[in-house]
Amino acid sequence: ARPVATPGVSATEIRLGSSVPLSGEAAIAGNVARGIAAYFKYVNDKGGVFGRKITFTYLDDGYDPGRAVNNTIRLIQQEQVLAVFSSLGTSNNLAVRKLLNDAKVPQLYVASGATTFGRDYKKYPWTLGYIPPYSEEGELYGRYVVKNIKKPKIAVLYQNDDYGRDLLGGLKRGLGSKVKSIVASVGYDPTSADVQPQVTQLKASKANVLMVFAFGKFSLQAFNAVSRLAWKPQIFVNDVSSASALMAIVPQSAANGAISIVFGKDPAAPLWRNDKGIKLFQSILRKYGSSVNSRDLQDGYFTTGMATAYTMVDTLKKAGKNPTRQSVMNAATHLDEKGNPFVLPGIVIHTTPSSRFPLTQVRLQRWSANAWHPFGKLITARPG
Amino acid sequence: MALLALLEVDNVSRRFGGIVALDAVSFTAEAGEIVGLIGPNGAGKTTAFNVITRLYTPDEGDVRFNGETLLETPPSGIIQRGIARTFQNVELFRGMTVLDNVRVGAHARAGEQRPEDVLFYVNLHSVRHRSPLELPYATQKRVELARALASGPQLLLLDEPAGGLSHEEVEQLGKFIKRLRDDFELTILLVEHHMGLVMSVANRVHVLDFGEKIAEGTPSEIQSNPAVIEAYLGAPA
Amino acid sequence: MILELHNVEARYGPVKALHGISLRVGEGELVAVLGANGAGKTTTLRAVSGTVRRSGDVVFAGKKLSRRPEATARAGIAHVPEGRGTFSELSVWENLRLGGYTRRGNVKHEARRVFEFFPQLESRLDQQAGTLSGGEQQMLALGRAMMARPKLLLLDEPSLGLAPIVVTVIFEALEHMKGGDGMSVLVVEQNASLALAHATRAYVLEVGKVVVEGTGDELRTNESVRRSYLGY
Amino acid sequence: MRSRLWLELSGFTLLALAVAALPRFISDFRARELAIVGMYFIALIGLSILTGYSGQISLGHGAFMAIGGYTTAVLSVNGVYGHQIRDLWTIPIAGVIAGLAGLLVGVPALRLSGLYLALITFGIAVSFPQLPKKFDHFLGGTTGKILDLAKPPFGLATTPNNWMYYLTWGIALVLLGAAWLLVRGKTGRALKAIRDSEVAAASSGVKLATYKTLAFGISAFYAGVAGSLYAIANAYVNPDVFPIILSVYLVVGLAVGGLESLVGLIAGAGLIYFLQNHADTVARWINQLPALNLDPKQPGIPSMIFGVVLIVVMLLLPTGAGGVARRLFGSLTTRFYTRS
Amino acid sequence: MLVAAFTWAELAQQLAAGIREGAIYAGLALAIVIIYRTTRVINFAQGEMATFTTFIAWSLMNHGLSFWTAFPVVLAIAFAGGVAIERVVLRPVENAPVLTIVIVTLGLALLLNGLMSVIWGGANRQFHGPFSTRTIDVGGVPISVQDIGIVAVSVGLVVLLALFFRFTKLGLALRAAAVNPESSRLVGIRVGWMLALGWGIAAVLGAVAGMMIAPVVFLDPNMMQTILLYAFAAAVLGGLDSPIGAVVGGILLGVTITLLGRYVGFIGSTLKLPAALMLILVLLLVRPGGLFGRVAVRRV
Ligand SMILES: Nc1ncnc2c1ncn2[C@@H]1O[C@H](COP(=O)(O)OP(=O)(O)OP(=O)(O)O)[C@@H](O)[C@H]1O
Ligand SMILES: Nc1ncnc2c1ncn2[C@@H]1O[C@H](COP(=O)(O)OP(=O)(O)OP(=O)(O)O)[C@@H](O)[C@H]1O
Ligand SMILES: [Mg+2]
Ligand SMILES: [Mg+2]
Repeated sequence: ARPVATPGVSATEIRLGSSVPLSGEAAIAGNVARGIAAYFKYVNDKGGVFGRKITFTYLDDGYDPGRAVNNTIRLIQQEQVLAVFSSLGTSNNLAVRKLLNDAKVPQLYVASGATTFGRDYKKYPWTLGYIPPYSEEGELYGRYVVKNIKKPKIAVLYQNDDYGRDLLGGLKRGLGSKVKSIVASVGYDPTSADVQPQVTQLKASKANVLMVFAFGKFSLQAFNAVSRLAWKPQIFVNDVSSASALMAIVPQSAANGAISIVFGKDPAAPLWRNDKGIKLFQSILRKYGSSVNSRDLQDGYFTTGMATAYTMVDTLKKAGKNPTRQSVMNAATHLDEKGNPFVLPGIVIHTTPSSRFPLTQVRLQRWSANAWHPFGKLITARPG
Repeated sequence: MALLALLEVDNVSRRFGGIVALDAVSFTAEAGEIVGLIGPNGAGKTTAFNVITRLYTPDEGDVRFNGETLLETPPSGIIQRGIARTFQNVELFRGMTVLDNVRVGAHARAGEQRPEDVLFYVNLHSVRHRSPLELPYATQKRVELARALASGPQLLLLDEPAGGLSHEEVEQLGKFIKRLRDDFELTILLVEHHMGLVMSVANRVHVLDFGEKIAEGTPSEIQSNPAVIEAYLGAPA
Repeated sequence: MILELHNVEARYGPVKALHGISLRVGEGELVAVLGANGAGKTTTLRAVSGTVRRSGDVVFAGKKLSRRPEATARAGIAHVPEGRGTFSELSVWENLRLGGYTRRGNVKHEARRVFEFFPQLESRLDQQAGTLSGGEQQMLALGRAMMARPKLLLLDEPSLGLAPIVVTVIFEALEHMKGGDGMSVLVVEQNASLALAHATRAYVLEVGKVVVEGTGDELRTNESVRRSYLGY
Repeated sequence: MRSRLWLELSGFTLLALAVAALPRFISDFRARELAIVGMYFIALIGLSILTGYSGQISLGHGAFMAIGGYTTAVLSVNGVYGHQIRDLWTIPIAGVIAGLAGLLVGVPALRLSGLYLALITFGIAVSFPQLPKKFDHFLGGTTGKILDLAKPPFGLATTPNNWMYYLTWGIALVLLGAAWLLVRGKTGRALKAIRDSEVAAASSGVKLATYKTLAFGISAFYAGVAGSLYAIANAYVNPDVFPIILSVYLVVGLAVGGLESLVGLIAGAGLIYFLQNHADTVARWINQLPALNLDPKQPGIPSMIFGVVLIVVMLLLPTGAGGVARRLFGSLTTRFYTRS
Repeated sequence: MLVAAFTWAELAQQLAAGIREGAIYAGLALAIVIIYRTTRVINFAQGEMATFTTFIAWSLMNHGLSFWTAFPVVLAIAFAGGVAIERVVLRPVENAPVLTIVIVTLGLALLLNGLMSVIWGGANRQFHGPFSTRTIDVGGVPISVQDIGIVAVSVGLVVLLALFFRFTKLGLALRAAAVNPESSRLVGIRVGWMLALGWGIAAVLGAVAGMMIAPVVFLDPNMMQTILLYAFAAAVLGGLDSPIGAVVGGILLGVTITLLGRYVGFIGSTLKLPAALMLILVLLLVRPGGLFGRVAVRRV
């Protein structure tokens, strides 16, 4: 028996919760939570964490921050969760960061690459990100261009919000003194129907490098437009929009040679077809996933979910036999996880109290022959 | 003729595209008169009403009421000036009770008449909580009349009030209109195709044809006017 | 008999408007319906064309008549309703074309006949019907019904809003069509003297019931009819 | 109709009592949920005045809520000359500013009719979220503005959720009363007259421009108050907090509640909240049916459930909850002759 | 934002992009206009219906059918689907207030959207349209054959529709049923079927639009959501009941916002939507029925 009861922890159960979109335009990203749920069931089946089963409650917010706030309050007050875990979206997490920190509830492994979630821990000690921050990703591309492309003239297509601007800012930092080589940068608004006008404008700048810092269908349209305009720049495409399934359906004349970063295993990529991690992923999803179909087995959102869930289980184990919110937070800021089967081999998921970006190692990859081909060594995108 | 007419329609023209609905039409109505306005279909009678109540702006000419022009008054100000009307094709507020319809009539001139009293007067009190949609056509016309009376007007414009009434009912209506004029000290401008009614109540009649005024006179003069017979009445009834 | 009503009742929601009406119209006959304000005349016509909920038998040309208005129209009944029912957003010519909707082939011939009676319409073919004057719209409604060349014409106060000279024309036209085409007419009309002068037979309604019936002449000499509807 | 008046007054009193007593019987989080329902209710009252009474369809009321929400956020975060204003006092200001915006929209609306107006207001709902993105220095862009969590004032010993509940429903009852006084009197009649026949209304002396714009202004005021409360309850605003679909949901609430029924709107407000947040509950109900097994966690299923419920509700209550109530109790039946 | 300098070649290219974008809006706007013209309803499910039929086409082509074999099959399915939706879902509320009907279409949109996610998943799909993606060089400006095809189809459709409504009895009956169902029944028009037919035709138009658009914006359940907004705008701009207006309005809108977004720095991509709204509002204040629409005059 514990002296003081911790919310979300009982003799048999640990409660975690999340707010994700299951409806609306971003519904597909909700699969992250489904991947997590399947993984926790698998862990529970194997005995749970110190004998406790993980109960994972994820609620639909339709990608609306207002609803995310409401869900989060429901998770704390009604579902009595130990921690809020892997809620999705930058705004949705920003919206609840203050209230979670005020209530001293861990906001763990936020599913967003916004730099602030790892950087501003002094103000928000209960918050932690997960994936490499967008700004660092941009910086990597900048550094790569400086090193490998002679006389670069860079054009940037970016989503005109925090997300796109984070990437653009990082790129500028990575270019350092060569920042002048950006000859054109054009933002698009997510309410646009098609980004061809923006790409047209970028092409007119006579650039030889194109950064696609877009999201979902807009990056597809960007490749499409490049092909229609008969333009041949070296393309860099940011991680979030570079899933194999997407790259495979754009005009290959534009896609071939494109460069991106990678840290997770893409279940749709032939490279991992016989990988143990991916096989594990698929067997877990088949057995424990609810209403999954063959399509889902190829869906990277599920793998991302499982990767995060794997780290979460690690965290809970580290938090001790009688976890408290404080001990969970402590564990989360002292991670040193090797061998997460759902991320690239060799990646170490690492945090310290003053370095709160768990996943910062990535590789570069190039698209050709209908698949991504990683190249080079693991590189680190740790800020500062 | 009296020196000052209550209503003066002065040389008014109004065109719609190629159609000349009113062509330099002038006529007057004096206080206390019942004036008939008749003419073939499409002659411009309703248009004249619409010009007087400012729903249409005339292309030329002027309309004066109590000696002052009406053209500077917006449609919603007309009732303030003392002019109320009914509509040829019934324009009631379908989503409101009969009583509320009449109350709206008193909107701009509250206190002139009590809506309930008006409903008693026109014998509609028993249906005051019904929807006008459920009432027979002629009763609906009576609701319109009540709505117009609720503002306590000086001048009342009636557009075909006898529609849907049987012979006997038309006779009653004629008496009613005269009583109305006396009880409320009204001046009435009456558009009607029911000649029996016009002849029995009107002091004077103006005849329009194709937007032009073709005759004016007492009912009996008009009835025997060959131009009116030719254009409007047909073979003497 | 082209039309027979046996004990027809009709209701608006909970309100019963017809309490068992029986009437008939013979082939080539013009039958008039008289009655005070609210007696149920309009409802009787609606019951025939199916625009009000009815019960009881309606037999048309020997067959039970459908209760759906589009089917009655297709069976050969044209109804000029109270309030005219013109397509106010469409042009005059489109209104007339729609009148001939159930007819195959060219309707030019019918249109010419309509213009003969109502020359005013011909000069307004492109005008939006809703901007016509009240009487012109009434002419359009009649013209539209004529376009269908119906076997039975239901007229609800055809003279409403029409100049006296036009009213005479209409009844002449009805006389003409009835003779030439063998069309039958059931007409509700407040101008009783005119209606009875042309009617072969007539009915008088009071609160949803037939109270008097007879030939035109019989009714013209009926004391109470004279007092209420004829005024002499 | 004295009896009607008594009926309405006692109904109002009952409602007020119910509102006051309810928190004793429900969990703290339910109180928060009901508070949000109350916010939708306030916005719906406003929409009802505009659409139900004056007959102007607005598919853009979410934008007025957003104006209210942003007003509160700016006043309480940026403050005025650096003086932050307590959230409570921003509520009336938010209402007034939204109301002014409503008047502004009301003027061009005078020239638009029917579905054209509906689509233009829809355009406002679509366009509005772009403004905070454009003027991000002032309005926070997509990052949004983070407010302080609502706290009971004057050291009242109650939970934040209960406080939001009483605050919202207190305001809702006051505004309901005000709306009721408005629509049952001269103004309400004038608005309905305009809705039913503009020509006859004008000829009866009703100033169309004045009343129609006024309806827009009042209606936007209500939406602004609702938006302000919503911002306070969430302690956050950004463009996505007031999505396009919010405007559409409000119209849904109005249709479900019944165009002319102020109290029926509570049902509409409840439905909007319930459908957005309790798809899993509905799925559980649906799964009671044989041969059905919906997984509310599968992307797409919540939308399907929402869609189906909307359709079914509209098929069952084509004139809304208020319409049904009126058919059961009311004397005024407006039916067209080809119907029923 | 770093902006490239002005060149005539780019202007030409932007113009072409604008016209193509406008033609895309026009395709869906046409369907909206047809529903409005034949049922007096604004159909919020129009985008979802179009996407749904495009997914059907995608499935058929995935099973090995060529575009041109799948095309007529899809149109037939779309037509049947449109008719069925009207009969099953809208029929019961035929006489309800407009708002009720609009909400039913909204419910339908949500339902179809969810259904698509469940059946086909939320991921983007490649859709091979009928036109080559090759670009041809028009005076130094590369223009894709696909773009030319899209514009041609929009224009072709509107000509067909204009002829249909102007010269056929059925076209007239469709409009009549919408504006005055009671009187339509009295002249023998089967109003119920006319409404269903209207939905059928609109569904077919939506299907064509979907199959034209999908190759450009990639197929996913939300493909039409943004486009629907612009299509509404295009329809209002051109006049809600004018097919020609839909196409002219669409292209005008596409060109205007492309050029405004490109050359007016203050507007950029963020204020495109508000700018379009302002444009339309100003136009409506001058012409309350849109460019080609007619406002019904109601006189007393
Ligand atoms: N808004 C309008 N647009 C086009 N034409 C119009 C308009 N208003 C009236 N007209 C035309 O002006 C003429 C006069 O119409 P008005 O309604 O004044 O006739 P009226 O004398 O009242 O006829 P009726 O006895 O048939 O009611 C008609 O030919 C009508 O078509
Ligand atoms: N839409 C309706 N809803 C409810 N009741 C109605 C409706 N239409 C008519 N009634 C009622 O049915 C009865 C008969 O009306 P009907 O219209 O048939 O009379 P009518 O003889 O044609 O009268 P009028 O001479 O005024 O046209 C009346 O009591 C009327 O109140
Ligand atoms: Mg007239
Ligand atoms: Mg009648």
